[in-house]
Amino acid sequence: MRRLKLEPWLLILPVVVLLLVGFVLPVASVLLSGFTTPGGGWTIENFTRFFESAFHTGAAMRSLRMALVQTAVVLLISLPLAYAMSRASAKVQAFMMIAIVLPVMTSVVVRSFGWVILIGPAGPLADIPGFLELSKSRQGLLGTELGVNIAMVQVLVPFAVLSILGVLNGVDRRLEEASRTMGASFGRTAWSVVFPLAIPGAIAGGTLAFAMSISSFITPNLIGGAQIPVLAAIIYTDATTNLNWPFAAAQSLLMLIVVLVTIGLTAKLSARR
Amino acid sequence: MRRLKLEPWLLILPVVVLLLVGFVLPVASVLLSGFTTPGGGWTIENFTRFFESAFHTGAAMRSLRMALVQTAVVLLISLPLAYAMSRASAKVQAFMMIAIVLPVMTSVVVRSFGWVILIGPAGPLADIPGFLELSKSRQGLLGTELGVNIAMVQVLVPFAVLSILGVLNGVDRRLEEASRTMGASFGRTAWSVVFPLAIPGAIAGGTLAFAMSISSFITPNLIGGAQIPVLAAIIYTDATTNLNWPFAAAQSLLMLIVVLVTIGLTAKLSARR
Amino acid sequence: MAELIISSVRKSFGETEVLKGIDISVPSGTFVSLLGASGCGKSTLLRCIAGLETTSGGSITVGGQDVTDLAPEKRGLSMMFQSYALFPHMTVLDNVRFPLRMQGKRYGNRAKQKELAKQALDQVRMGDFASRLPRELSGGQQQRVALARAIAGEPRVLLLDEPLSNLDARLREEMQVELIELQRVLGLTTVFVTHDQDEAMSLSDQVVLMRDGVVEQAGTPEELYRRPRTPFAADFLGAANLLDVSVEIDNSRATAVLAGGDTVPVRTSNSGAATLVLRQEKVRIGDPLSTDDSVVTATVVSRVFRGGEVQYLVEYQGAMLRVVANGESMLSAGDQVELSWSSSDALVLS
Amino acid sequence: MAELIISSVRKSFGETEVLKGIDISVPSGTFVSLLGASGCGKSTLLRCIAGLETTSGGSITVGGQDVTDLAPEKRGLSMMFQSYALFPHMTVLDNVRFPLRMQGKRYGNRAKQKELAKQALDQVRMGDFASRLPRELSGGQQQRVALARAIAGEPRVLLLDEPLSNLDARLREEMQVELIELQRVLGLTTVFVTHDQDEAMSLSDQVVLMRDGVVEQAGTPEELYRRPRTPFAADFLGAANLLDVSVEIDNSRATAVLAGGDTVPVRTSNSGAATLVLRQEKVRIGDPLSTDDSVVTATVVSRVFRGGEVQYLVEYQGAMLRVVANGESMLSAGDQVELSWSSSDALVLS
Repeated sequence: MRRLKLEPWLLILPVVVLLLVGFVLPVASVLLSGFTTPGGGWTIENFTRFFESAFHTGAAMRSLRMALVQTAVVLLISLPLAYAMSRASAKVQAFMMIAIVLPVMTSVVVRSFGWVILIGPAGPLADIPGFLELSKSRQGLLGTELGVNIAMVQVLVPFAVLSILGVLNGVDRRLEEASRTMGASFGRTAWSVVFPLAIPGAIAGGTLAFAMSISSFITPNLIGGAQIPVLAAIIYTDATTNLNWPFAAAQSLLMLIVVLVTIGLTAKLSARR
Repeated sequence: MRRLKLEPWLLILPVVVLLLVGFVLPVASVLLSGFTTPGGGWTIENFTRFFESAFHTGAAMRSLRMALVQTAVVLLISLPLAYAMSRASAKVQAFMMIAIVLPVMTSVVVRSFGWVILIGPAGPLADIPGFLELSKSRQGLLGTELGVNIAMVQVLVPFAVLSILGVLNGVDRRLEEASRTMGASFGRTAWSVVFPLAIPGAIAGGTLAFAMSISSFITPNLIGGAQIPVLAAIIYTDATTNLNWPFAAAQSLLMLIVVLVTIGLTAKLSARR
Repeated sequence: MAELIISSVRKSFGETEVLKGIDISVPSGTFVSLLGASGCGKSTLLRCIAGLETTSGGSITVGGQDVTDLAPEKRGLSMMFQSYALFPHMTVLDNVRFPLRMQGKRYGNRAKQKELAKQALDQVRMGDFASRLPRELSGGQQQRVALARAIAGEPRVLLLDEPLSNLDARLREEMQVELIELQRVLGLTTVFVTHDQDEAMSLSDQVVLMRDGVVEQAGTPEELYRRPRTPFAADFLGAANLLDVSVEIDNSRATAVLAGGDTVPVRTSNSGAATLVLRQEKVRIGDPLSTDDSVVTATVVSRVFRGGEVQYLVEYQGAMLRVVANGESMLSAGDQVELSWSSSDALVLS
Repeated sequence: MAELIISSVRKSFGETEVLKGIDISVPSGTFVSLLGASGCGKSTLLRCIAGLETTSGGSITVGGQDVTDLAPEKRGLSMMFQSYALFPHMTVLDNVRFPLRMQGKRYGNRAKQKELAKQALDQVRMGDFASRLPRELSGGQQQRVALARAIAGEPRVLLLDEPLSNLDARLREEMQVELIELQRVLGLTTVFVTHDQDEAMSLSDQVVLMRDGVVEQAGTPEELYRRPRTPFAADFLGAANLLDVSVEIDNSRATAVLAGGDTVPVRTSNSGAATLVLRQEKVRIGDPLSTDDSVVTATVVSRVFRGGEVQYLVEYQGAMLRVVANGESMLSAGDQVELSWSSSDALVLS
């Protein structure tokens, strides 16, 4: 009904206006400052400098690669986890939610140093790199992309689970039962019936995870250190330590474009299905 | 059916074990290190030092107060926003989601400096403090709790909306229609029927917002600066700059306890309803 | 005076016109059914009356007041939904008190409202369940509570959207009786939407038969059943057999020529192509009772036992006819039977 | 040999025992209905057969193979749900191809599977809709697709959980005919769950009447209707009037004493307290046809027009009885009427 559909909007119109106008405009002006010289004139020098610096483009590619890997792993973990939760009782579901959200609630410092213990030279996972031949040194996974990815996945999983769970809670259980009676095992049912129906939630959760991953720099810094410079950390340093505002803004704009393009591609792909 | 209920767990048991054992243990050991001296002995000195320092307890109280205020405002904004979104078409809902998630996707630096422009001395909101008599200086809202709260709310709203939306999408629209035909206006229907049913989502979203707020320190640092020291920032400095690990761990443990107690109280309150 | 007047009401969703100009007048205190197949627009019309859909044209008047553009809460109606739509977070009593609470001072303070809500619950024999939550009730009990809630606010018109269709056959019959008693006792003007012609006929003072967004025919159940104006109405109101015939009029005596060349006397004044309507219960199997009866020969196709009666599908010249016999009849497929009916029971629609 | 044998099956949910030892044997190719009110355990039993619920005791055998502890996908059955449970992300053809795909090599390659799925769709006259998505279909069409999907995998037993209850009355009757034809043509062993006694009687070879987790009575529709063993069965299988009587036997002639002191002849060999069962269609209003008939006097309470017939509620000595008359009958509340029935139509259950 048209009338009932419009009414909620009247209620929140001020909020939406505040959010969009009050936020988009200043962010846009900050981003635009990427095209200015420290003196105030217009230039594209900040962008040429970025593309000419192997350090910067290397960090950008690394950030992109890590964000993609993390998002893929997050979805691989979150889909079955959310599926199991959606089929549990409300009580178990709440308990599980707390269990996976709890890590996010601890200080990033504690969380990261938990991982330092686990994957550091004396930790139980220290031999993985030798075994995998990813690193010749005896420092465990500290200072490796794999180490950062493991720590980041844990931070991102709760958000993806939340998003997928919302969709799966609404999927009719009888679809699974129908599939089972027609000769599909549990695994094939999950693969052919449940996961395809969870795609909208996986897209939303995956997008969120990707965006959060690419803009994170505390965890990469604490686990990866100077060996794994990521773009978000470089932007932060440029803005707060080097006080080179236009350059930081230019890099942020590039990062935002990458995120938007990724979202656009995902949306296109999922719409074609 | 028991069999169908158990099967998903077999699928994700390795993941759950990995998440819990592989994570909880090291975090616990990090937190336990709060009870150690730099030399390695057991002590409660880190805790007594914390409670004797007015700077530390003051920052902790400020962090707690700001997290509570932010969570309350986030819920006030997210409930009607999620309600409007849940009643929009799938297309509009997706568009709105992108609009409110987009800020989270930009670099924290850009986002924060967008706010610096908006609420700084020359910004359109600069007069609010004078008007509200919150600050006598002419620096706008920079360096004020209000400024930090405004910037943080924007970061937290998407997560609360995501959580509430999941619940509201499952609420039968006929409940609202029934309410309307029985003499309840739009507003009273929202208040008496829709929002009470959204409470589980609001609790989950509020808890997430509270935990994320209390452990954030980048935005508070960029907007609030040295005038608004928050506990999470102090922990970070103690661990990374002062390299006083045990003290950072002790403070993290206290912060986690506050979060857990808050969650516990909320769960109790909501169960009593 | 009519309590509810629907005048030229139209409704389109995008390009699709769902209601194409509906006129209905519901006298005060009567029980009117909107009957039709799914997609005929009956539910949309009910939602337009309730104010849950805006109309695309026409007007709706309740008790002399034009409510066409009023918000639903200002119309003084109440609606009961197929899914009951009980508020899951409120007790049964609070559900029933809801309309009283929303109408504020009119129903006094909290205690007074609770008393009135309790009375409404007692009327549907659910007084003992006041402090339960809806999910703790069976389907039939939830249905009663929804009814109590719908009548508690003393609505000017009670709107019912297939409220019985989720109940099983026996419970449904029980609730039909209770519903109609309550409606009579309270003198409620009621609009009832259903797709079940049996339910519509047994409950209603007036039946409005809808088809593709227009009113096909309106009248008392007897009128619609005995004098349907179209083959559609004849077929919808009860299992009718429709035969294409050609009517010849000779000396004011009308004769219908059937597909097989059989001729049977009929009562009509129009000649030419027409539809002969034979209700299944008016067709006898076996010898005719009277020599004036029309008689044709047909072949049994299938037999279905329905307890009190046996229903046969028989073939007459390529047309499938349904006829009933008593429960002991044991004809089987392939048997030749004589069908007979009184010419006064055969209706001709041209 | 029986295709499906259910032997002493029990099922408890926590403390609640839903199935209390069920024994049913379904011969190959027959259509069996599980009939009962909601909560009687009929759906739980169907889910136990499908393997969607584990049993708490007893065994289930399909085609000689004990499947009690097999996972649902290994039982070679298929089930059709009340909500149809079509996969919303697959086309109609892919939905129907799903069981073939899951059973792998047995049905050849992709092209062969598509051909077989197309054939199943053609059997339910939905071949033209193969490339649509389920949400683009009407309820009746979705129902046909669900049926095609259920039969495509050549199940050893077809399980149907109230598949027709979401359809409106006319569509439902149509689908009943199609369902039964398909079942006969394919010779499918079928178990059908319903709460509608009319549907159970008209479709089934065998009806299993369930009550509170036990089998109340099982047999052909005619057996259950004509020779119910309990008042519950008599009442459930068709609108029966139940009267408490006291039977006296004198010289091998049995007489039932009714509440008002009236005595009527009955056929039984047990004396003492009993229940007299009178089907509503066996009771005549007005003069008895034969002098041997039992006659009592009752008062009309209400009249409901049902098209082909009029149903009266009449009071006899405090008991409410339902009787039917033809559609022209115009008695009104308060009228005194004589009810009569043949003693051979009165059943006595003690």
